[in-house]
Amino acid sequence: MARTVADIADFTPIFVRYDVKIAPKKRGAEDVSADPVLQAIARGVVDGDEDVVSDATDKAIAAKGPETVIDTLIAGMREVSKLWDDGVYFLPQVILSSDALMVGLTKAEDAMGGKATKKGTVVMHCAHGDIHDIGKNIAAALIRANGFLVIDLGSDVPEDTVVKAIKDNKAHLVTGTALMTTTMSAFAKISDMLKKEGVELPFVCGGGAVSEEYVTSYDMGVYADVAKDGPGFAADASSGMSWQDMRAKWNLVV
Amino acid sequence: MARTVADIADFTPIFVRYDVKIAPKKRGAEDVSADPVLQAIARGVVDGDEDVVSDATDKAIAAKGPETVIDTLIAGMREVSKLWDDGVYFLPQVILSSDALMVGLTKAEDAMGGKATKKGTVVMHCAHGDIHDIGKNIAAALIRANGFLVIDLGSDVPEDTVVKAIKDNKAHLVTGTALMTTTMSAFAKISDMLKKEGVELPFVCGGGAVSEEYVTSYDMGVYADVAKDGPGFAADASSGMSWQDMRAKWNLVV
Amino acid sequence: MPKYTSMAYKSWDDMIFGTAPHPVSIGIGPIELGKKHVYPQIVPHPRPGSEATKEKILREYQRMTDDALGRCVALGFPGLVIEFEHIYQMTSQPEWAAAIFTQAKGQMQDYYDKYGLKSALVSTVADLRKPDMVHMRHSQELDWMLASFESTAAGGADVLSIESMGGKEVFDYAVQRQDIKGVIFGIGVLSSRDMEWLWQKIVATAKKNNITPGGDTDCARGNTAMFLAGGYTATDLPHTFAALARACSAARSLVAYEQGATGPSKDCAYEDPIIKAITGVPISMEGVASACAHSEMQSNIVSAVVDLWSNEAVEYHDMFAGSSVEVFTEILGYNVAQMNAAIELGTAKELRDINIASDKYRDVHGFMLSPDNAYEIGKAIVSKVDSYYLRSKAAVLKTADLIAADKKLVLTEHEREALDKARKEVDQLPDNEGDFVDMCLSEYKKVPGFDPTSYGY
Amino acid sequence: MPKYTSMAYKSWDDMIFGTAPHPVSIGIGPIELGKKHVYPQIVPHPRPGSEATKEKILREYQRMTDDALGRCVALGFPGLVIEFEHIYQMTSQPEWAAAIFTQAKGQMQDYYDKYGLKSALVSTVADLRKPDMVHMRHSQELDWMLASFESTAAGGADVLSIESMGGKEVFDYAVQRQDIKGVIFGIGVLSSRDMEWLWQKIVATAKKNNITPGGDTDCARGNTAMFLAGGYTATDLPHTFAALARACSAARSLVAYEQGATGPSKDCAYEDPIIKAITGVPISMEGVASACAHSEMQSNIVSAVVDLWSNEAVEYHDMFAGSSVEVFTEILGYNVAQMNAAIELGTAKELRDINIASDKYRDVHGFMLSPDNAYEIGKAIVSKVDSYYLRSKAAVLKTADLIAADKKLVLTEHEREALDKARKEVDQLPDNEGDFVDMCLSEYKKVPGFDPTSYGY
Ligand code: B12
Ligand code: B12
Repeated sequence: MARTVADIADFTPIFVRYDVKIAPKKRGAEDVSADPVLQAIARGVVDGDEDVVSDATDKAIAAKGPETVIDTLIAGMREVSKLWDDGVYFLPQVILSSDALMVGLTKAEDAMGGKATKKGTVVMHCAHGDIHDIGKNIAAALIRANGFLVIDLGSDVPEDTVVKAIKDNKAHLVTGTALMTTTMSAFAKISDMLKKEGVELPFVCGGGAVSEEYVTSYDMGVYADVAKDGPGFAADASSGMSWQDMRAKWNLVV
Repeated sequence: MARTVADIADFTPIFVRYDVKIAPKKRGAEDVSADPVLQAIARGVVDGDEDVVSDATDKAIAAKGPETVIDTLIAGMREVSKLWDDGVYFLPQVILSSDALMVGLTKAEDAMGGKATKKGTVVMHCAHGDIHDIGKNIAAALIRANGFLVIDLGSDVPEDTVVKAIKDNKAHLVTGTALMTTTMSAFAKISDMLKKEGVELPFVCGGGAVSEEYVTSYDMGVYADVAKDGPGFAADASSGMSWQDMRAKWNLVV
Repeated sequence: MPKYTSMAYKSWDDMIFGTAPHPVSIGIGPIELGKKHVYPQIVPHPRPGSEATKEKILREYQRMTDDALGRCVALGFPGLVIEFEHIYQMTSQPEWAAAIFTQAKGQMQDYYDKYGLKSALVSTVADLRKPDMVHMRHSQELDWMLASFESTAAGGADVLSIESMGGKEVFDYAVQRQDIKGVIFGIGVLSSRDMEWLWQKIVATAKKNNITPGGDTDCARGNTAMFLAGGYTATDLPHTFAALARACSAARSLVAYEQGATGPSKDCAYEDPIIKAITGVPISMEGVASACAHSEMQSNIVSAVVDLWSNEAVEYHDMFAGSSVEVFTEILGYNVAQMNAAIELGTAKELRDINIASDKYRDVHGFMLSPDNAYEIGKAIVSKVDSYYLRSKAAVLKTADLIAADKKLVLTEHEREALDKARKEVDQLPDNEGDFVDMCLSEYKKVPGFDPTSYGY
Repeated sequence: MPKYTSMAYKSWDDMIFGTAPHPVSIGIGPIELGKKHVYPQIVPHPRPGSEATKEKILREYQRMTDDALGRCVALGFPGLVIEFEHIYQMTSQPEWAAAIFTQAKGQMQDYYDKYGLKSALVSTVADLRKPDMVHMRHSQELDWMLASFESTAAGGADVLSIESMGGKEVFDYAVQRQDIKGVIFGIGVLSSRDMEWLWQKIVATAKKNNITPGGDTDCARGNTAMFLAGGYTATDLPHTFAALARACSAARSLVAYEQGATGPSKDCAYEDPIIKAITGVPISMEGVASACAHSEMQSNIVSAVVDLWSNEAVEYHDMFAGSSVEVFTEILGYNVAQMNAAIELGTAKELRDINIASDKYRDVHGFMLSPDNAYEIGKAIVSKVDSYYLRSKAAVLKTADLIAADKKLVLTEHEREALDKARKEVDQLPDNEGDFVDMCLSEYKKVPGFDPTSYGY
């Protein structure tokens, strides 16, 4: 009589659990400060605990000033990124950390009497006709958590809205996300409109339907594979790197 | 106990024999002439019988003159095409008919003291680096059998050889066949070279790897799906139709 | 409408591909689903640029349809279901959609007349109501959708389906934070309520046009979680968490059938084995042949109880063998030929069990969709009939228990922690829907764009 | 070298996928073929334009390789064989080929080190000797080929294979005219003689580099006939005629193993079930997952006795789910997971018989490759050991008899006429090779470019 799945003792001829093989040892983050209050801020970020960050930030702003608080928040976030890179953290831990970070950041900025200088300005959107926005949202959270100003235009955004937002905000970088073959043509249109208006900046495009081949077929386009790379793109663009150089760095053009 | 394929009485839930459903009734060709010798030529072509065609042609050239023979040969071939269109004949019958036709044609042309006027001149080749030539050979046989002069350059043909042959022969049409993604780029090169030399003619391209999208991406390119269409392309080009009009007629460009 | 209170089968072992307790006939031939036969379902998508004009898009659909039907005849496939998932430009322009459907139906009729090829056409209207942007019950987008259901039904569609969007705003927020409470609220409560409201309209349109109300999928939520979970090397979301989200999907997608849908279900509803166990409707599923559309960890096991076998979606383009539509029609056709051969041989259960063994322990998603487990989850759902919330919660708890209890299912430390954490959070949730909803309405106020009146609150 | 005189199996029913009497170990891990396991074999092809420079082509192959290996790890596939079928630019530039193989082998080693993924690499040199254009035994093209075998063997290939070209000029002429005599001469005699000569060199190169001489395929002839025959609606060549050509292919492809090849065979050699019945070597086959490369009428049945399951070839491009290479690696991986699950469950024969039932009577090509018939054809071949001609003729006659005798196999009038005509012509052929060859050398003088000295005459 034929056996059932319950009778199989060893599944390795059918599949191999590589995830178990490569699972990292759980570990915590490094301390970022010897000061207990600052370390509490960093730990709150690492743990994604808004309450802890909120309390510790209040105390530290008074004791150390808002600039130190901001540095500490960023240092905490750096530890989070390391844990993610090593597979100890998954994305939700990173998002929760970035939520917590934003709580602290808002307070510190208020204490400074306005927005702190951001590392650069990024306009983000999903293509006209496209409502797939989760990839964009993740990228936005990560870029924001790395100290950039994000202008999120949302999804199903008309081309001229994007162009206007770029000009109005003097953006260093614009990003587009599309998950449908029939919406991504909006990117080429935006690129043309920008050219006509004499605006030139890197236009990082990603999303399931979008291919490197397509994105590199119009001017300014730089293809993004994963949301994780968002902060890297923002940093390059803000530092003044041209779209041509960014394309050469990030894309493997054939 | 599980049954075996031998126990299955009715396969229609697994597959349906549409070929049996649509199989045409066998039928012969229509007579093309009341004259028994001319009809023998036509019948020889229809049957793909070189000997019959040869004998009847000898007699008919003397009795009716070579032009009538040529007309009869072509009329016989027209019957062959009808049988193929209706699924009564398969390709080999058509090729054998065209072999037989060529025997008669050669004799008739010799009797006229040289090549009879052809309907037009077609240069054919397989792309540089590509040795897949069976599709081209079939198309060549069909085009030839329809009264066109075919200059077959063979396979793995360098680009400049093609361009030279077009100019030397004042071709009405050039065709290219490629079955590999890494050889079909030769077509775009040929198109460029022709443009540079100020030569413009329809460039019909086909073969497994070649897509309509690709062929219509360079000037002069007209995409060919099946060898059967070869004579139609040759007729259009010889009648002076532009490549733009041929593209509009034969291709469904998106 | 009453909710399901019992199972369609006495035992999971009675479930098998190609057979459903409540068969459905659709289209030309007709295609009979659930009567000892599995059919292929091809879903083609147009190329970029083809949406530019009505003429272009009609040509594109004409070609894709002809490719699919032609390949069936060339290879002897007995029948084919074609699904057009509307692109934005179709749902927002109902007369385009109508023209596309009328054209395809004409081609299908021609193939039937010439060869006897059976076929049917599914219209999946795009749900353009992005909940954080438009009101679910009053908006231009809703009007377009209803008009497109109507126009494609009149134009020749045989089945109406949708991937409805309710609860997506809350779900998206929650899934990114691994928050099981928000997932239950978004899928189990909000999406179910939206479906109850929307499906009455879809069923009415189908009835009026004398065609079939098909089904709905938790794609917008269940599949988002599943894609985020990804393969063994992904670190976007724990697989155990995605499996718990899928449990909610089953409680939620059931609503379509409670409102009068009869199947075939939507192909991308991976919760369908649970739905079939409860309702007995024929289900459409996608697996190995939908590798063109997305990667997944349960490509064989999902065929165990399928009635209609789909490729999810393939973009039209050229491959060595012809167009991608021809290629995937061919793959689907041979996949179902294998299943139908097994049915004719009397070894369907052997094939089913082989496919189960392939993936039951590869990943938790395949594990919970294994017919035995799917059946148990279904039982948990029908045991809590009085509340969308409670049946979702029951599904989640049962799924967590099944995962935790099976010794053959190996979990990494991170996966097990995610499971335990979610389980603990669910245990602490209120015992009745009212309390739960009050709690969530207050907590998820913070979600940008969340508007309770979209759901009748 | 002696010719095969007996069968590797006592009965066709002993033949099954995943198991071969003479297993072979290749590559990193290693991949063990024929030892109760079926592996997937992905064959990627570079995009147009990527052949422009060495740097570009290396990048293209790097990506394709990484995509394939990465998808295996993401989904848990135990191992993978990668085959690079040389493009023209590789065989004609042996140092490009070497660099491509070295790079891929490094990637495979990295995946093994990091994840434990097993893999092996096949080098299929392009046979650039187009017989009507170049001499088969002395030409620049031959020199390139031998240098490429050498350079890829040194560069990391684990298996050397080829699709050799002998007899193609005569075959092409004959197949277009439905001339069975020319087919037997082209495939059975000329191609066999060319293989005998060429394979001694390939085996020597493999031995020298301590790797595996794989196999050869009658692609250039058997598959040309099969593609011309096409599906039910094609009218280029009768299917029965293509099936008779395939019978010759088996007699011909056997020569590689007689000269020392050990398998894995070449995937596109549809004659391989007959080869396996005779030789017992592990075979590579392609079927449902090679729909990307060509259409066929026997996609399931060809898996019945397979050891390595291939997609034939897929051009690198983007699909919704990732690259085409990722997509087809995924499809192959799940296909073999189904087979391996059946092996582990002890229901492999049930799965085999299901796949046989799918296609045995769909078309004559599937019919003759059904293991029972393949076995009979193999017996006819080994019964005529003294002559390439006679064993080809015996294979053709046996195939014609099997087709004519099976009442379940329905033929159209045209198909039956083609069969009867060929059968009659074969019956009238000479009884010994010398007479046959004399007759053919004189008759096929007319074939443009046919040069008997290419074959040692
Ligand atoms: C979930 C989903 C949905 C959800 C969308 C949820 C949401 N809010 O995003 C819902 C259900 C709403 C949906 C709706 C539809 N969908 Co949908 N959907 C999907 C699905 C299954 C997964 C997409 C997903 O969330 N992936 C996970 C996220 C994280 O990936 P991502 O967005 O690509 O982002 C990653 C990268 O691209 C990158 N990235 C993205 N943007 C950016 C930006 C920057 C700056 C950077 C650095 C990186 C980056 O980072 C992320 C990874 O780290 C895909 C399947 C697939 N194969 O993609 C189909 C898919 C995209 N959908 C499809 C379709 C057809 C539809 C509908 C039209 C169906 C219908 N008829 O109803 C509607 C759309 C209606 C409309 N007007 O838009 C098709 C598209 C076909 C096509 N290409 O034309 C797909 C491919 C499914 C399929 N195979 O058929 N869908
Ligand atoms: C038979 C075959 C061969 C034969 C070639 C026989 C010959 N003399 O043509 C042989 C064995 C020699 C061969 C060799 C190779 N092949 Co090959 N071959 C095939 C196969 C299986 C069938 C091709 C065929 O004959 N089709 C039937 C004919 C009739 O079709 P066709 O030529 O396309 O013509 C039709 C139309 O296109 C049209 N047409 C064509 N030309 C014209 C012209 C005009 C004017 C008109 C009107 C119409 C027209 O009419 C015909 C229909 O009516 C294909 C598979 C496939 N999917 O295509 C692979 C294929 C083309 N080969 C392939 C490869 C890789 C090779 C090799 C490189 C393999 C190797 N490494 O050894 C070598 C080539 C070496 C080289 N330098 O070229 C790949 C190409 C991949 C790619 N695109 O890059 C393919 C696609 C197989 C695969 N899926 O991997 N091959």
